[in-house]
Amino acid sequence: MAALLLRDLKLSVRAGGGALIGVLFFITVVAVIPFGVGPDLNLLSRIGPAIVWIGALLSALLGLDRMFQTEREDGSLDLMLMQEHPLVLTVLVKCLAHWIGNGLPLVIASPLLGLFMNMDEVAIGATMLTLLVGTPALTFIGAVGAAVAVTLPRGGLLVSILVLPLAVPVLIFGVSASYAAVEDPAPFLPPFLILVAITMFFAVLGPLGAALALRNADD
Amino acid sequence: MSHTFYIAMSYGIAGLVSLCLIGWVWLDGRARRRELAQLEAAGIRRRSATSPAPEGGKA
Amino acid sequence: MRLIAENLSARRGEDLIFQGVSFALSGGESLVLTGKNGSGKSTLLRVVAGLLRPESGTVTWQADTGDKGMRAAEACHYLGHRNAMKAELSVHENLTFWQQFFGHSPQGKSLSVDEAADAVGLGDITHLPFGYLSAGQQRRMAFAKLLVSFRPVWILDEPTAALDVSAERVFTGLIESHLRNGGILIAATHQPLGLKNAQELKMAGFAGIAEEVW
Amino acid sequence: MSESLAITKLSDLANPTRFLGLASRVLPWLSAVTAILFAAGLYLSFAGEGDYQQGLTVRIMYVHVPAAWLSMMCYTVMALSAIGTLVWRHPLADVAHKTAAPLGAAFTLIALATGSLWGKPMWGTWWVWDARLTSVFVLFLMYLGLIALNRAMDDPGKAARLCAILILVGFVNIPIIKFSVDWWNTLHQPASVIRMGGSSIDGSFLRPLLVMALAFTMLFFTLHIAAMRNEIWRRRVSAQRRMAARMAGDKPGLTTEMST
Repeated sequence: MAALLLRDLKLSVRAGGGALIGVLFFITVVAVIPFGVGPDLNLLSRIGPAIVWIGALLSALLGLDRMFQTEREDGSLDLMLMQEHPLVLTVLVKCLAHWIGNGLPLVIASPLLGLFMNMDEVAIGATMLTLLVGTPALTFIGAVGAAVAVTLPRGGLLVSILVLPLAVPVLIFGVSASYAAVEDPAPFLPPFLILVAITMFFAVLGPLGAALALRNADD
Repeated sequence: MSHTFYIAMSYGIAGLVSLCLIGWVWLDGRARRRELAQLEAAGIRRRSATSPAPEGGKA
Repeated sequence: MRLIAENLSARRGEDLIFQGVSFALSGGESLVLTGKNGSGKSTLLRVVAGLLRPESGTVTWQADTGDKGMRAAEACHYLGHRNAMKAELSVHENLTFWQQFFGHSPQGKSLSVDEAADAVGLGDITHLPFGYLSAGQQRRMAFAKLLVSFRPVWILDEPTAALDVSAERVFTGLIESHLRNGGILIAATHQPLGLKNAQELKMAGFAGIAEEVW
Repeated sequence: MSESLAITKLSDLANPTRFLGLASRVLPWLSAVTAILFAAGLYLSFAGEGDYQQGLTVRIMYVHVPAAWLSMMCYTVMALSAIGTLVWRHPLADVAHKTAAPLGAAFTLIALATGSLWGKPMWGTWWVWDARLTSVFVLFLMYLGLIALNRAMDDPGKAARLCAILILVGFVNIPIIKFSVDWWNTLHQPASVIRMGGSSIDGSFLRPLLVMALAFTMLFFTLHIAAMRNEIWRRRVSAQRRMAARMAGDKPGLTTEMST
């Protein structure tokens, strides 16, 4: 298992394709918003966390369909299906590797974009924390979409359509937690803890669904 | 406030969508029966259909 | 140890590709599948490798160590048309990954990465990224993957396709040594592998629509 | 409901031919019952007088609430069929949840349209982000996703199994989505939203509502069984076409000899 994680990390660093595109897309999406909304600073700071979160959600969805596609194209997916390691564990490790390769760069890039949206330090900190906890949930639930779309010729777009409704709760609690940190009436902890709970739940549901889908997807 | 407009609109939309559904199902059924008839005419029957009298789903 | 398949039938899409296939292989025996393209050779191999759920019938593995409950697939190596290697990683990294991922089974002898590379005649270029190798060299490296971690059963899907004569001779040598020390082989191939007492199974291909599902 | 009866006696419905026979017999009766129920429902809903507070618009509720219930029920039927596909690998279950998806999407569309039409006189805007309406909208997206996935794959058997997995994953997520939308709604919306329908209705409104709900349910089952029958025919046609192609392939090329 550790070998799989190390190999995937080496791959994502060396191939570098997926991770870079995800972060670039994230930066362009968020940087483009002020052109539309206008440079009015306090408006930007009010919608800042929401825009950063929506940008992170979209770029996380973007990189999802490559998760199992490369494995299937070069045939190593077949070998992984055959081993005595439980497939759910293999999928969990792949999700982790995919998150480190795609999700973490988003979290690291979010403070920079927080400055773009004129957010103060507390807001940037809160958004970063909620992203750190929320993006794994997107990867886990996205794994089900990726596994289902692995046999489709152009499955990429379909994955985001399938996964978006399931990712709505993550977005809702992520944004409300980061707002709660800024405005004092709403407490920060409840939405944040619910977000953590959702991530945990998806950490179980995602790999289970994805493993079942991979078992059934062989042609 | 002319409520009747909104009531008419909502029943209209509900009726329209239901009629579209009923129409789609009905036309789809007719098209499939026509295809089955064509295949029947071309002499391609289901293996079990060849022995007993060839049955077709009559609606 | 014995690999037993009883009354296997499998379906590709909606059509039944083969029915009632049974065979039993014990140590040192081999089964060669012949037949034209699309006759179900690959499908049967994937069913034995546990990648495809058969329509009916079972594949059971009786290890002489008697540990029950081991899926047949766990005792098999599967070499398909694709090489299952990452082009960006070097050959050495690829092979060490597969060695760790397969884990070493207690029975037979697993070669180290360099020994396996030497066995296929490409010992000196293991540091090169896999993408730089030619098709023949990549195929040899894929074959070396079978040597780095011992598995009693080898399932090969046209191993010698698009290979030159020297590579073929290397492969048949390795296969024979595998059979000599008690391994089992199931191969689908067009050219004869020149194996002596190999059972042969002619695949006829399409065996009728899945009985009246629709 | 006849649909759950059909699912419980799974074994004898095993082969689609018997289902076709059953469907052909049941469909005329079902459509007749649906027509009668709709006539009664429409008469009842227009005979009653308007609500003292909402005026005549309460009549929109007679369409909106049943459609919303139905979109939920349709997803439950699809989840049941999905279990049938994955656990018992029943070919009829594949057909059931593939044909139910468009119906569910259509009824959810009715629920959304009538909901926004009800919102206009009440709150002055076409679309109000009310908790219930929003979760029905997310459900609508899930239906569209499932239809897109089902149409994107050519091998019906594999498509059905993958769709079944997605249906079940979605089904598990519905309570989470419902909870998160309610939370999000109370966060941004003042709690003064008038409760849309629900059990706090007195008798005079309940009767037409129930009759309309029953009418919609019967409509759903009639359409579902008819759509399943069409799907079985479609698969039978494609199976026979494949057989025809194969039979043509095996015969020796007579025409070539004549031409040389």
